[in-house]
Amino acid sequence: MTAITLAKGVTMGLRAAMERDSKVVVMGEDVGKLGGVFRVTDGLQKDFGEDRVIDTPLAESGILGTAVGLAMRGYRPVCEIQFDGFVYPAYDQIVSQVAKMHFRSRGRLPMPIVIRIPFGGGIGAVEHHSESPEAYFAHTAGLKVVACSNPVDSYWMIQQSIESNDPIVFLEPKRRYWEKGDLDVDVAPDPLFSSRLMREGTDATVLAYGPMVKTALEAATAAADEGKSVEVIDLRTLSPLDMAPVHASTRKTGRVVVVHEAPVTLGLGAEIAARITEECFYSLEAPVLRVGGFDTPYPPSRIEEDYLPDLDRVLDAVDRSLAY
Amino acid sequence: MTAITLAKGVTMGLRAAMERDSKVVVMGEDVGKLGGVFRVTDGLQKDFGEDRVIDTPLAESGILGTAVGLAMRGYRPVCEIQFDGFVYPAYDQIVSQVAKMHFRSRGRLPMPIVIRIPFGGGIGAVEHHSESPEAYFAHTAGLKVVACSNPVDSYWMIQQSIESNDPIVFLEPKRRYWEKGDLDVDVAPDPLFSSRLMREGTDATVLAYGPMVKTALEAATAAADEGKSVEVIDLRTLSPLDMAPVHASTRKTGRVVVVHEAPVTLGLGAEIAARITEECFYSLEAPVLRVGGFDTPYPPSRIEEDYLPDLDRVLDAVDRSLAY
Amino acid sequence: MSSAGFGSGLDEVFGPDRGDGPELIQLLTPEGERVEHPEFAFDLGDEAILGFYRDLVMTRRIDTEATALQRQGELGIWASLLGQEAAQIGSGRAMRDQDYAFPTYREHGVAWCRGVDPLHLLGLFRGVDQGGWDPIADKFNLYTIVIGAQTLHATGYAMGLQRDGVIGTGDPDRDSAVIAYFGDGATSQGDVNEAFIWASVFNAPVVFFCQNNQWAISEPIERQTKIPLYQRALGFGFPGLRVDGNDVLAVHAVTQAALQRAREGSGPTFVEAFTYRMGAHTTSDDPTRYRVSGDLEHWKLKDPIERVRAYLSRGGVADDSYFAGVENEADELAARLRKGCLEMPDPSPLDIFGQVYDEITPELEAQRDQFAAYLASFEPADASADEGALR
Amino acid sequence: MSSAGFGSGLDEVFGPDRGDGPELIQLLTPEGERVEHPEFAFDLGDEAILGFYRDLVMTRRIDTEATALQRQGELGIWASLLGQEAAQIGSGRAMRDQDYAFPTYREHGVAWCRGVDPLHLLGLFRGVDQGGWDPIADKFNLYTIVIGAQTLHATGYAMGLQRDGVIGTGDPDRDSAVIAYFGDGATSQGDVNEAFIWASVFNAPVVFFCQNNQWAISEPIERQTKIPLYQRALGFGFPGLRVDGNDVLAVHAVTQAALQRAREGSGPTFVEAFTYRMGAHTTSDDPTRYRVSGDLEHWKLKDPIERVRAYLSRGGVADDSYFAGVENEADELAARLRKGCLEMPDPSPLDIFGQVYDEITPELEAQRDQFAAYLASFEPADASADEGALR
Ligand SMILES: Cc1ncc(C[n+]2csc(CCOP(=O)(O)OP(=O)(O)O)c2C)c(N)n1
Ligand SMILES: Cc1ncc(C[n+]2csc(CCOP(=O)(O)OP(=O)(O)O)c2C)c(N)n1
Ligand SMILES: [Mg+2]
Ligand SMILES: [Mg+2]
Repeated sequence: MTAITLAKGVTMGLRAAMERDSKVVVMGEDVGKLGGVFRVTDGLQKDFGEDRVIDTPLAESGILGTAVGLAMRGYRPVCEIQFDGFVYPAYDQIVSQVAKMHFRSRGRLPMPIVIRIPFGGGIGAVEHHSESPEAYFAHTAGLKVVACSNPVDSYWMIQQSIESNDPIVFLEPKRRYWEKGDLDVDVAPDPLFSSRLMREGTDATVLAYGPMVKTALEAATAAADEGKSVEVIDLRTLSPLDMAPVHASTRKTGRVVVVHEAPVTLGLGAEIAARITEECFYSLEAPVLRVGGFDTPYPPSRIEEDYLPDLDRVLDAVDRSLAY
Repeated sequence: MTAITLAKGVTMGLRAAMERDSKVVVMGEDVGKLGGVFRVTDGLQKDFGEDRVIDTPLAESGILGTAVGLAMRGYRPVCEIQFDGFVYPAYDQIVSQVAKMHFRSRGRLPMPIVIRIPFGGGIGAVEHHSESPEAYFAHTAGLKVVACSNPVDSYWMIQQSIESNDPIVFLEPKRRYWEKGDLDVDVAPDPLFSSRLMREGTDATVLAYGPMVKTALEAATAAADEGKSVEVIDLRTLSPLDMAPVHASTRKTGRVVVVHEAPVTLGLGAEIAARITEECFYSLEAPVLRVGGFDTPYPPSRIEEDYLPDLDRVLDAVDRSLAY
Repeated sequence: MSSAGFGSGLDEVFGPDRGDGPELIQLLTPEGERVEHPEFAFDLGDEAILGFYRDLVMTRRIDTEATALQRQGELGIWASLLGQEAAQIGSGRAMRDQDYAFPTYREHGVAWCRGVDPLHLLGLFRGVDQGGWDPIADKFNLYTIVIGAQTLHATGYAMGLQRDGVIGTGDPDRDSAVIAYFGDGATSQGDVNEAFIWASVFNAPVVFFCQNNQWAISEPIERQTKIPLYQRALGFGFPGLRVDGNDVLAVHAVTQAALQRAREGSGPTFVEAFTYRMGAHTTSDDPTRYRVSGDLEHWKLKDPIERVRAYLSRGGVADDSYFAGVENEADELAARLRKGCLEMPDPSPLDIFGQVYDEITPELEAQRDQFAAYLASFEPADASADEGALR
Repeated sequence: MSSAGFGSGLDEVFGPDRGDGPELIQLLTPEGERVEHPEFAFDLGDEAILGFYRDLVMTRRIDTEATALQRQGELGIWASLLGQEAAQIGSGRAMRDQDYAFPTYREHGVAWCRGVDPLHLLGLFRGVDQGGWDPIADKFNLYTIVIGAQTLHATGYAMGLQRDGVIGTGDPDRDSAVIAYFGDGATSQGDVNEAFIWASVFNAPVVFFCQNNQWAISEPIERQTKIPLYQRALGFGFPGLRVDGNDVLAVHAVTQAALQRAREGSGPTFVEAFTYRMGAHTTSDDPTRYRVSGDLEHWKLKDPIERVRAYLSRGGVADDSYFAGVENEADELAARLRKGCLEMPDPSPLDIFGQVYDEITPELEAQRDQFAAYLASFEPADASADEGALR
């Protein structure tokens, strides 16, 4: 049992995966000596060498495009995108090549590629460093998308993602990189593509993932003080979605609030609301409410706390749901 | 009153816009002598010259990136993306530059850019020529997204889009390019950002846009034979969405089906279902049902008719909705 | 100040370029004469040339038959390689078994050299699948339609070869290289230039084989570059060469040297095969809208097959019976392809759900089952309606 | 076959490159001696050099003050230009009013030359906005953070100049050019190479000004190229030059010539300003993790300001009182910036809704009104809580 940060969890997970399988290679900008701008790959190049921890030229399309070729040759590339806002130059390679290769080849060319993206805001950064692009990938058939929210998950989920033979967009909540948690490597992890009940409740259900899980749990605690019993689920997997626990919770509480940092329009909340309504139509006491970023570009950091969903906006939504 | 095709409508609209404003430039691959692979820019280079109808090098990021610079210099670029599947190399320029420039500069750098994309399937094409990427753009704050479904709209909407000072993704349903309609230039057009009631009905509402509008209308006709009265709305604008007529129709019928070619998960149908449920919770007799492409890459063309929503699948959804 | 201050020799390389400059490497003239080149020599005998002739003829026949099938509505579209046979056979035959090729959508001749059944090519353009061959077994990747994307895949694969230790060992059966095919238009894509950077920086064993057929659909080469394309490589720090793309001997010699250089660990090479797209871009294209027939006449005289036939017959290496034999073989192949194409079964719409992932998702299983139940509720009549769609 | 077959002279350009090769254009040595160059001459007098000195000192002071403000938590981050002052002042002062500059996030010295109030730069890095100056009025675009994207914007803007007929008219107040700034790392991005292609094919009046400061965060130049960067341009058919980026006179002379060439309609030029990033990549970076101090010492001797000061004092062009005067001015500027930064008001969260589009959407109006009502339901206490977030 050791206390580690979420960032450290990814580092340890990467190390374990690289020790287990010599085909695992880490590639990206500044992942070598620097250990990445968030130090997530710290020490890996020293121990595994420049052939397995590759400082690449400064071009994201090149990173993903060469990762495709390495995967065809039997390697398992783990690509680091330095910040969420810099994944777009690689979008064509991700959407038209990585995502479609297995389908195009009818399984002959699997793409065991992990695309690590530190995502979300709240760190006082300049433009392009606080994006939440998950919906762009969850809408793309052929990709799988997961988001970790705590150190234990970051340690296990990165290893499970690397073991998967399908391409996975692995989202790391950068504002939570320094949050601590206790890791017991002897406790077996949940399956990668499963959501998790984090807190039981009876009045309303709050769904969140990545950085918003902590916010949702804080909101639930605050709600308890006001005598409201709020259930919280960490979705963990965004594509595929693990809806069974969500539907069960919905049937119990009848009221659901979905929270994410990404703009509300066509964010994950839209899909989740649509599915819940289809599945649990007669159980819903209120429409599924969505709390997310506004439909604007990410704002200057001095006002990002107004833009980002926080405890109060979650509680506000819970109250609006209860008012139905 | 002249009968024209949808493609011709765009051509005539482009020509009218270029005659009206010398700052309008058309740029893209093969838009010059060839007139584009769909002949939509046919004859424009001959009449407006190579400075205003620009055959560009083969690079989509370059097309959008230089369009940004031209816009900064006061031009109004109309960029043609040859096929939907080839817009992704330009994704970074579209999402991080075109969409954010007005916000970043707080209005000092407007981006009057139109991005024309022939989209959707049904033409028996090879891979990457039948994509429906609209959700990727509708989720992006700073862009506006419209889709025409008939020759009259294609003629007016392209002109209205070029007149807009905001960047607009202009979607052209390629499988409907050769559909004919009567254009009377003396009849004033509807506002660009408005949806339109195409057929009145009382039992259920079908929402569609682009290529699926025709399919929806055919389904409504077939339903009528079976004694079901189906209302059909052409959304026309995907971002912003014009929900007022949709909500009105929902309150009337209580049952809604959304149809598009794009994969269902996180497609436009998700957002529309979520909004309708929030707005018309107590009017809904059934959950909003979605008919779309499956969550797979676009299939080989020999089976695309199975993949694409057709009359039968729309009717099937209407029946399922009525069964609630 | 004088623009000489901007580096010497630029004026020479500027301006329209007819490709017959001194830099063009040629070993067999359009008239079928063998000629010498100071750097490159064709190191195989007439046996090999007889084989090349057969390859060229078979490839062209595949192309003609496919075009005919498309005209008859059996294929959705076809991308003809007419005029580019020598560039593809010469380079394809320069590969060793262990080398790996990354084609565009037009490399039917390379596919032939790799032993890919042409029926698979027809299947792709008919729309029954997206490439039925086994890219790993055939060491021939699936066709890539997004312009330029495959050049990065090729470079990444080459980086894999480096990590596998199959470069520069001196063992001819072990040392491997990659060849990436792309067109003149593709050189404008960011991906292709990024591939040049990766290959140069990592010294990757990859040959960038550009078939400059002078056109990107309707756009002439002037829309993509102001200087001869092979010179692009100099800006990235590796060698660039221009070879007569209609001369199968020169293409073979140059490509073999470039591949060997890669296998030895000396890094990437850019080979510009200077040729011409004799047909339309695809069967959907109409070149009369944008180019003059004069060019065509000029290039007809440089036909890649005629010069080999001229060489073989003049030297008495082959007689009419040989040529007739090849023709027969081509006829038989064409007949087999036509038959196979017409008999090709459509895929089952239910199969696609299982092809998206290595591990299917519960969501996709549900969609498949729902769709299966939905389909079951119809008459088979519906199936034939689908068929209609393609035509 | 000999690898000579792969084009001559490649070996010379290969291999690590210390940048003091013959190709480096220099007019003022690190010791402050004027030297001649066959192609380029500094055509202004000592008055101009006095001005440059002031520019260099003021720019460095802006940088030091900003770094201090960041350390004190007043800025979220800062990208220091320490060591690159000459590259930016020399090129910035070569521009005419009508020329337009496209900067990265580090061009504080160019901003100074364009008359942008440094307070606007602080505002961006403090997070109150994304660039408060007027890019059109100042002919200085907003900072671009996505590496390389601005090079295409610059090229497109240059194509606009061509269409506006303000190229090659011979009127010095009319003929215009564009200058695109980017770093050594940026040269690997597809966008930058596409910009080279566009500029070359359309002969666009743009100068590609690359500050090769040897580092892209932790990655040395060897990760981006195997040959000197200025040679990249040769692969695209336009001139490339390498200038001593720490020599303000040489940078001015070369940039002016390149800009003039563009204005005259002779097309693009690639200028590599060979310099060194003396500080961390940004205030968030820790260079001790990836580079040795030895290099720093080597480059300290080439300081861009010291050599100008040495020249001015040796030649008696300026005395201590002049230098002291500039120092005073710098101190006053620093004080004004500090005061202005601390007093900078935060934006109103409600403003952002109106800034997304020229024509706001009903959806955004609704979101704004709902959010306004929501905010109104709180104590002002909450506002200060938000402030806390940045620190
Ligand atoms: C990224 C992308 N943009 C556009 C297209 C459409 N397209 C298909 S082929 C082609 C021209 C390619 O020219 P070239 O690279 O010279 O190859 P060629 O067809 O001449 O063999 C274009 C523009 C595409 N397939 N991919
Ligand atoms: C597309 C993109 N990828 C990654 C980054 C993160 N990043 C910011 S600066 C930088 C290094 C840039 O190096 P260089 O071009 O040499 O400019 P310098 O910082 O040295 O001035 C990187 C990788 C980015 N801003 N944009
Ligand atoms: Mg071509
Ligand atoms: Mg640098």
